[in-house]
Amino acid sequence: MADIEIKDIIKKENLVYSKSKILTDNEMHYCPGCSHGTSHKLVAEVIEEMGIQEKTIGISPVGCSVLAYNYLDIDWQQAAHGRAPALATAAKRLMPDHFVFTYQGDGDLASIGTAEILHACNRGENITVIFVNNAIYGMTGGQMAPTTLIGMPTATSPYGREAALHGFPLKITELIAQLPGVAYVTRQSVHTPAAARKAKKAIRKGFENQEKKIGTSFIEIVSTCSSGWKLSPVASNQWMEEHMFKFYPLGDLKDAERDNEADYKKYIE
Amino acid sequence: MADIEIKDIIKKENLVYSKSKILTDNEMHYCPGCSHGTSHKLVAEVIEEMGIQEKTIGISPVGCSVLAYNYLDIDWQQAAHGRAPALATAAKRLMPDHFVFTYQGDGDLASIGTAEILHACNRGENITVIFVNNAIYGMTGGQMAPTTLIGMPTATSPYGREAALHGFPLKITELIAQLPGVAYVTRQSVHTPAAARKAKKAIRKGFENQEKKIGTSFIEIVSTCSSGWKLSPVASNQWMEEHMFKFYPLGDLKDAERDNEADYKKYIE
Amino acid sequence: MAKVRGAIVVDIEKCKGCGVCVTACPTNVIQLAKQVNGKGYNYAYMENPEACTGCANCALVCPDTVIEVYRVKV
Amino acid sequence: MAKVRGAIVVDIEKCKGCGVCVTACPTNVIQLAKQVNGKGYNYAYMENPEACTGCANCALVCPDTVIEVYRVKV
Amino acid sequence: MGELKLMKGNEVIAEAAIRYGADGYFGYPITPQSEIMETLMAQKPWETTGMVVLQAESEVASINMLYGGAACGKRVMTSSSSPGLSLMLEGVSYLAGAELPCLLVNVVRGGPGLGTIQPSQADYFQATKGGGHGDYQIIVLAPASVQEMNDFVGLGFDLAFKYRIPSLILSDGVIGQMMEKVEVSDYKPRWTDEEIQKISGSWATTGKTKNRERHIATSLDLQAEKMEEHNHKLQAKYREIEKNEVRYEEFQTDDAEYLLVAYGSSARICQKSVTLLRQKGIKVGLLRPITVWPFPSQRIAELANQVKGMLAVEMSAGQMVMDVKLAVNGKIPVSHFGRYGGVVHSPGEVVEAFEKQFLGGK
Amino acid sequence: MGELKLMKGNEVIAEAAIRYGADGYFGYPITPQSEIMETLMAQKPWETTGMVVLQAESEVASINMLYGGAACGKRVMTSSSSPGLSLMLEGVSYLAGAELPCLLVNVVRGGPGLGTIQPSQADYFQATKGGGHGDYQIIVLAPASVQEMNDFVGLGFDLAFKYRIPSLILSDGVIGQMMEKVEVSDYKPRWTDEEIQKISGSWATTGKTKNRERHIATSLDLQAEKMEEHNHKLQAKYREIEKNEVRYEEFQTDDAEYLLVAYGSSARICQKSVTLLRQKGIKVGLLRPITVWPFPSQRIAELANQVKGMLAVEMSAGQMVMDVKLAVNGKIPVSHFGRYGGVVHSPGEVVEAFEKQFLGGK
Amino acid sequence: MTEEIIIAGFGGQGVLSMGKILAYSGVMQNQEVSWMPSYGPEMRGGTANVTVIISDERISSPIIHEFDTAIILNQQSLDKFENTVKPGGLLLFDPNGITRPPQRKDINIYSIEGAEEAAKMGNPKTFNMIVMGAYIKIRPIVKMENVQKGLEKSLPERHHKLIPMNLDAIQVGMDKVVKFAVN
Amino acid sequence: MTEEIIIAGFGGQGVLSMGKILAYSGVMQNQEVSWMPSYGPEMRGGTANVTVIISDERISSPIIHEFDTAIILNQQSLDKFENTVKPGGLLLFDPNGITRPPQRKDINIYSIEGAEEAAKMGNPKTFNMIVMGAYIKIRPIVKMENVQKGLEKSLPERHHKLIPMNLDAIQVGMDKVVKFAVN
Ligand SMILES: Cc1ncc(C[n+]2csc(CCOP(=O)(O)OP(=O)(O)O)c2C)c(N)n1
Ligand SMILES: Cc1ncc(C[n+]2csc(CCOP(=O)(O)OP(=O)(O)O)c2C)c(N)n1
Ligand code: SF4
Ligand code: SF4
Ligand code: SF4
Ligand code: SF4
Ligand code: SF4
Ligand code: SF4
Ligand SMILES: [Mg+2]
Ligand SMILES: [Mg+2]
Repeated sequence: MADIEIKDIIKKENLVYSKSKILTDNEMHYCPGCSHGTSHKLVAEVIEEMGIQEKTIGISPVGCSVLAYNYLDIDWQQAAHGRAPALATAAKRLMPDHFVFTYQGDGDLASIGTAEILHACNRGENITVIFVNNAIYGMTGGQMAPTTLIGMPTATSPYGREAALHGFPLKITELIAQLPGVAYVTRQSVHTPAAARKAKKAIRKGFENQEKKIGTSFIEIVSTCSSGWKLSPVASNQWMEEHMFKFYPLGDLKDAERDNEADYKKYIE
Repeated sequence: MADIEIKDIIKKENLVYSKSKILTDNEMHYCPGCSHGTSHKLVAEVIEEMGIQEKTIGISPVGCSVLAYNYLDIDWQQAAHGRAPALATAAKRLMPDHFVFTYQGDGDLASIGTAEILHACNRGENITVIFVNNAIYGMTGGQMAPTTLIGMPTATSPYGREAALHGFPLKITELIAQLPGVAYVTRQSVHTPAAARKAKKAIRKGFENQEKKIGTSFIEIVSTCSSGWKLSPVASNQWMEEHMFKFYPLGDLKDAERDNEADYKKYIE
Repeated sequence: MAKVRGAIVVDIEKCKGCGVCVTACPTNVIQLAKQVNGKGYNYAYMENPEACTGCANCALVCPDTVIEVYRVKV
Repeated sequence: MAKVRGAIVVDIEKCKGCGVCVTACPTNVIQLAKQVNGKGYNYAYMENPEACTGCANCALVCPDTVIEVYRVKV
Repeated sequence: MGELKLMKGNEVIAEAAIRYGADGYFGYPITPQSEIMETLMAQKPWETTGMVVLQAESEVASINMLYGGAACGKRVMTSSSSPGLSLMLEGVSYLAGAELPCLLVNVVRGGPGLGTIQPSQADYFQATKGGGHGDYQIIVLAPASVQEMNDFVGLGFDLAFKYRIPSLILSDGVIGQMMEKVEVSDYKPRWTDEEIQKISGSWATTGKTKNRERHIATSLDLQAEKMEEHNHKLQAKYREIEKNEVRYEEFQTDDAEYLLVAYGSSARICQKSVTLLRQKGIKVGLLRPITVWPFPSQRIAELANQVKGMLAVEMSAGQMVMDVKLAVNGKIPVSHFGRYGGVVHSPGEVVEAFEKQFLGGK
Repeated sequence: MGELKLMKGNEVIAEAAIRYGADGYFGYPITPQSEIMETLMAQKPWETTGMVVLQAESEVASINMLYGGAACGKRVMTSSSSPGLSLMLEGVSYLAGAELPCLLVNVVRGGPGLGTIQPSQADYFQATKGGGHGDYQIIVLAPASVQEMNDFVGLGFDLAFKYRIPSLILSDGVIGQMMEKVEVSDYKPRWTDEEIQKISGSWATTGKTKNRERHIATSLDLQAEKMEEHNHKLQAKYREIEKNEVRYEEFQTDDAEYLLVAYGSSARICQKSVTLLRQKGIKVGLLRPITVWPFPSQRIAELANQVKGMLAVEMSAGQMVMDVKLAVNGKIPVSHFGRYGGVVHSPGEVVEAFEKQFLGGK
Repeated sequence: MTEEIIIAGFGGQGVLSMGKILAYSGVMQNQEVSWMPSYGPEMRGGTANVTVIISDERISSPIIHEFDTAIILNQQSLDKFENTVKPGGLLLFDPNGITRPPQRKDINIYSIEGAEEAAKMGNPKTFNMIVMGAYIKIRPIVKMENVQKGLEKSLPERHHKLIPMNLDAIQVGMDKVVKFAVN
Repeated sequence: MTEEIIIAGFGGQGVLSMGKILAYSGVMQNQEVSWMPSYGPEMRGGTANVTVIISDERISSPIIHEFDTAIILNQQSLDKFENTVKPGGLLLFDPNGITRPPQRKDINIYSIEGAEEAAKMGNPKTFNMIVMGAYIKIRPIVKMENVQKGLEKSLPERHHKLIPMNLDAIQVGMDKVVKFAVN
């Protein structure tokens, strides 16, 4: 080993990674290890790198990320539970040269907000949707979400989700991918460095698509909720890999540009 | 030609077709030629033939068929706009040995009621859904529905539906077909005798599925709305054949029983 | 070979003159009347009664179910 | 061949002791302290500082972004 | 005599529903009342009494599930907190219009908007002045203890079926979250269709049998005159309820020269304030409306002849105070005090406010 | 001077919005007001003024689109009728809580529930007593003519931006569906971001520039004390509006010995009733609240010193009458008359009701 | 002067637009007007009616239950509105499809074969203008020049070429209206 | 007798269940009790506190701002609640993690090394019972037999086997609590 001392490494000029300027100094209220923190960071880095802070409007949901506006130094709108896509629709149509994104949990997006996300996507609103799917209602104390896996115990399915009683887990992303208004649909995670890097690229693509005006970009981030799952953060990541990824496989579901799908053509004829 | 006089044919004992006893004597308020009338009749005939009048609960929507309860002699619940599947969910779960069906228009089911239909189907409620898709809001005077075709003029898309302005037509039935809770999805029409016979079979199958408790049955009836379309009833049928069927092709989309799809298996493992 | 003959009875006052039955009849039995009923509709009637086979096509598609069908083997 | 050496600075008072960085570090640099910070969390620190390559993996996945990474070529 | 337990207000709602023989619960999580559904799910009543419990996709779905279940003549309920109740109002108006009995629970939190999740009483207008559209009323019970959270489940259902009307338990974060001793009722069997019919008549959509006309649960009539007739029928029912079902509690009113009027958790606090004021030699009493609709207007009007002034105390910017003023009709001064937006006033603050208002205090 | 046209109340709302320079309309069809969106879609303002017009998937989506648009500082509006408004109430509470300016239109129909599509005034409580949850108010303008349907679009937006508050035009099926002469305004350009800022300050989410803090449109504060502070701010604003923005019209009140109080289409009818009663020699006047919130309580209190009795006339089972009673505070008798559920009373019926009430008439 | 009119018939007979043209004509001669349609799902195929008030004074209630004039175009409307005409008022009807003709003797009753004349003109769409012509013949409350202006205002530009035909139809109505004798 | 107690610490320290067991013990000796938790998203990982009132009389307000006793388990809670103890009241705290110890001289202050003792017992979950033991040693407001009954009532059946261990922990708390001297 080269014999350099730590204090000589830790110098301004050697800094290779630090907090994005888009992240504020507020301490996040999230539980230890919560995927929301990492997801916020990636969005912040994309905004910083694209230099679009002055033109970006974030829409926060009702869910643990309701206070996202405390953490990213951009203009924010705090939406009613499930309705972020409606806010985003209006904001984007009224300010078409701005970047508008919603940041929503799975209860917010796939339960109470089903109609709003589906119709915004179906209209092909030129927005980016960040969908943080932790298969549970984190904020309210760990109740079942539409995305909760079969067998998974939650506060409202304490003996595990049973299809007959509670219905099936909903792959909303797969449904969204079929809408002609949607340009880009991908499923990512942020639990490892490699995953986080891929997720960041996806988020960037989602924002860049707004410039291209090719329709909605929808980025699911399969996430953990250690509090709701009642596991440690590290065990949560492991559980996610083993169970969540099987049901919610990572990867692109649709890339209209890449696939050169002029999808709407078949609709217009 | 055999020389029998008409008055000799028209005798009680020669009667081969008359109004189902499940249909009341109330005159329907529908416009001339409206598909709702024919669809009502088929449902009535199925109920009569299955002998389930005493065990059937109909849920009428808000839409032209809001008054369906005046026409079928069964117990009815009149739902708020879009919410029929929620009513049906409760009615069926509370009276599991009854037959519960919703009867909904496309505005009701595919616009304001998107979340309710999607989640009822996703829960696999043991109900039958009759979805009358006339690509328009009939009752309120012919406004655009989610199902309105591109280019189709309506009161709120007077220059024809444009995707950029109004979004794309929504194939909600295709989305529903993918939900594991759903047993049977078919798309029919009632504009010709042959079509009507097929549609009736489909409706019967939908009701019979309730006895088998295999999940939701969803029967779309591609329909006309001569008032909304501003065409004569006969011209409407023709326009439907030429334009609607291309976009909404008739036939079965899913038959879990036939396909022997134990669909939910892949969810539970 | 036994032939079938049919006939229909339209409840004229309830007919809305939509013409769907006219199109549905395979043997062109039905026409819409020049006259209107009390509601102002040109109601359906058998223009060619002899051609009716009692197939009930018309009755099945009639949205208002105002047609009764009779059939005999002759 | 030029080698890289790295180091991280954890904002101890803001660290929530989730341990995600520990798992993320390819060279096992990080551990959680036995002691807790003011919020009661066992914070992260460099247990094997020499092994750090400054790859920034830990910082990238830290949900609270409380790690800064420094790197030098030696 | 039921069992003695220490339970949260929310938990006891669930427990009482099962024991009372409710047929179904449909709800959506929201703080501070999620324990209601959680307790039900943990108890699995579907395996014992047969009660259906379902987590709906939203409050809009929940209330419309209630409509479907209530129309079948079943004893169905939901619970939520303020924003969730707002989403239910179209449905509540439908239920009222179609005269369907059911039980709603609002564990109120601070608003407006997303507000805060702390206790509040600012949904009084919504509950009593028909937040939804059209002229309608629902019965509103305001529990002031965990015991009443238990008792009002039964009372709410009973009144709902007696009058074919929705009942609402108007609670708040204090009563929902606190634990107290509570005597829970014994288990009662669920009603059969026949029993329901005996109690409330033949109207439910249980399937049209040969011997009766079809039943229709609807709030629609396209003919204005018929709709007006229906409205007259509803109004007559409301007058009847106002006559029969007013409930309130008095605390040291006999010799009172001033009156506090407060409901729910605010009334508990005021009880202490009364004690504190009486320690100072001021003769104050407390009237606690138990039903906030129908409101005890008549009793308040009577007391207006006895006391020199009234202070309405509620955790809101001033809602119930309007009903007090309407009852008093100018006879004596009526004031309002209350912290709000999620803040709960202390007994001492009430005392101060009282003194300032009526005794020219600091 | 604008152009003279013969238009439906609903149509003129659309026309006025375009001419006034509104930025966006988001709505969902419902009788009796669908002509508003239909007129907009036919006019294609996006090709001329750049105004956005969108048919939303529901009223819930509409109101939340308003939130998104209003937060951007744009002049956005929606319209609906009674059941649709009920669905919007969570959103309205959010808009009020986040202090976002916008314009709502309710063309009221008979309720409760699905009710009927005929005219009604039974959404008064919902509009003025915060149908949604929490303590909030919105400005409520009640037009009595097609001309006022035109004028109140501008006035509604102006007040909304002046106070950062939602405004509501509380109309009904009569005013919405009838045609009258109307002088429509001239075309005004839409506001730029800078103009909006000048009028209402820097708060809109238009993108965080270097020289300012980020803007956040939110109604949330998890700390109850801060939420209470926010509520105090809201209440102070409401008191301010009550001081400045009360609007009403008087008709033959100078020598009146009795007073009719009525708003909207009911007030038109009552004008005729006043004439009929005066023909009989009875000195009756009419007070028409133009703003029903803030309500002209003070003027009514003054008139209570002059007249012998008041009759509140509204197409409801009795809603506004409570505000009249609160204003009168027991000084003189206050009664209510109104047909409802979709029925519109005639001038003669009002006369009869008046005579019965105050002259011991038949 | 105040004239309170109800026009009632089937949907599709042009009831609402006749009312609108009348009202616009009133506007053109500087009068106050109101036009209040029946509305509801019955618009579709069922009956339709509209109340038009033309007056020199500000109009208070646009909804009234008694009329100076009833213009009646089918049996249902006749049944419903015959008794709402004020004594001494006017009832104008098209006898086509009428099986129970009007009975009142205290009002003035006229008839116009609108449907028949429209068929003769080769354009069923002129029907409502023929009826309107009949009406303003009997009650010349609006001047022809203002009717022409009313037509211009109420029809969209692209339909202005139809105005001469409409004016012809009005003339036909004026010529063909006849007094109806109740026996 | 009325005892008004606040128990405050980190989420996960067993604050709420300590309060519940105390309250249940009160129920077991026929007293009136109330248990009012702080609630909110801060439950998750943040601070938690609960107000317990045990009284011979009916309890009016369950929300109070001054306490007879404060049981304090972390620095934040100490900062927040030290001044809410009534003069002459009791403050009991665990010194683990406390950097700014209590200062008041007008109240009785005791300390219990709960975390340390729990670690010694080999079971961190006994922490809250040790602290409770310390409390009821100083303020014997509930009898041990009732505490045992309270434990039985508040723990689900399947956890009843843990009761002896909990009783042991209470004993440890009773033994180890010491008076804290403000200097
Ligand atoms: C109308 C309404 N219903 C319910 C709630 C309560 N609520 C707050 S957050 C939430 C669920 C959040 O879950 P999710 O969207 O998955 O976000 P997470 O917390 O898991 O990130 C619910 C139901 C609310 N605030 N408003
Ligand atoms: C909450 C609410 N929003 C809107 C309406 C108005 N409305 C009545 S029917 C209808 C649409 C009906 O269209 P569809 O469901 O397609 O039925 P159709 O009439 O075409 O059969 C609407 C929007 C309403 N009654 N309630
Ligand atoms: S509850 Fe779950 S989602 Fe919410 S902050 Fe904690 S870990 Fe994250
Ligand atoms: S409007 Fe359309 S859907 Fe409604 S009755 Fe007429 S034809 Fe049928
Ligand atoms: S289908 Fe029926 S309603 Fe239509 S014309 Fe024929 S008989 Fe008449
Ligand atoms: S029964 Fe058959 S043949 Fe006879 S009229 Fe009807 S369709 Fe024609
Ligand atoms: S920078 Fe890389 S090597 Fe260094 S501690 Fe972080 S993850 Fe480990
Ligand atoms: S990932 Fe961040 S918060 Fe978690 S232990 Fe490491 S430094 Fe601390
Ligand atoms: Mg979640
Ligand atoms: Mg439709």
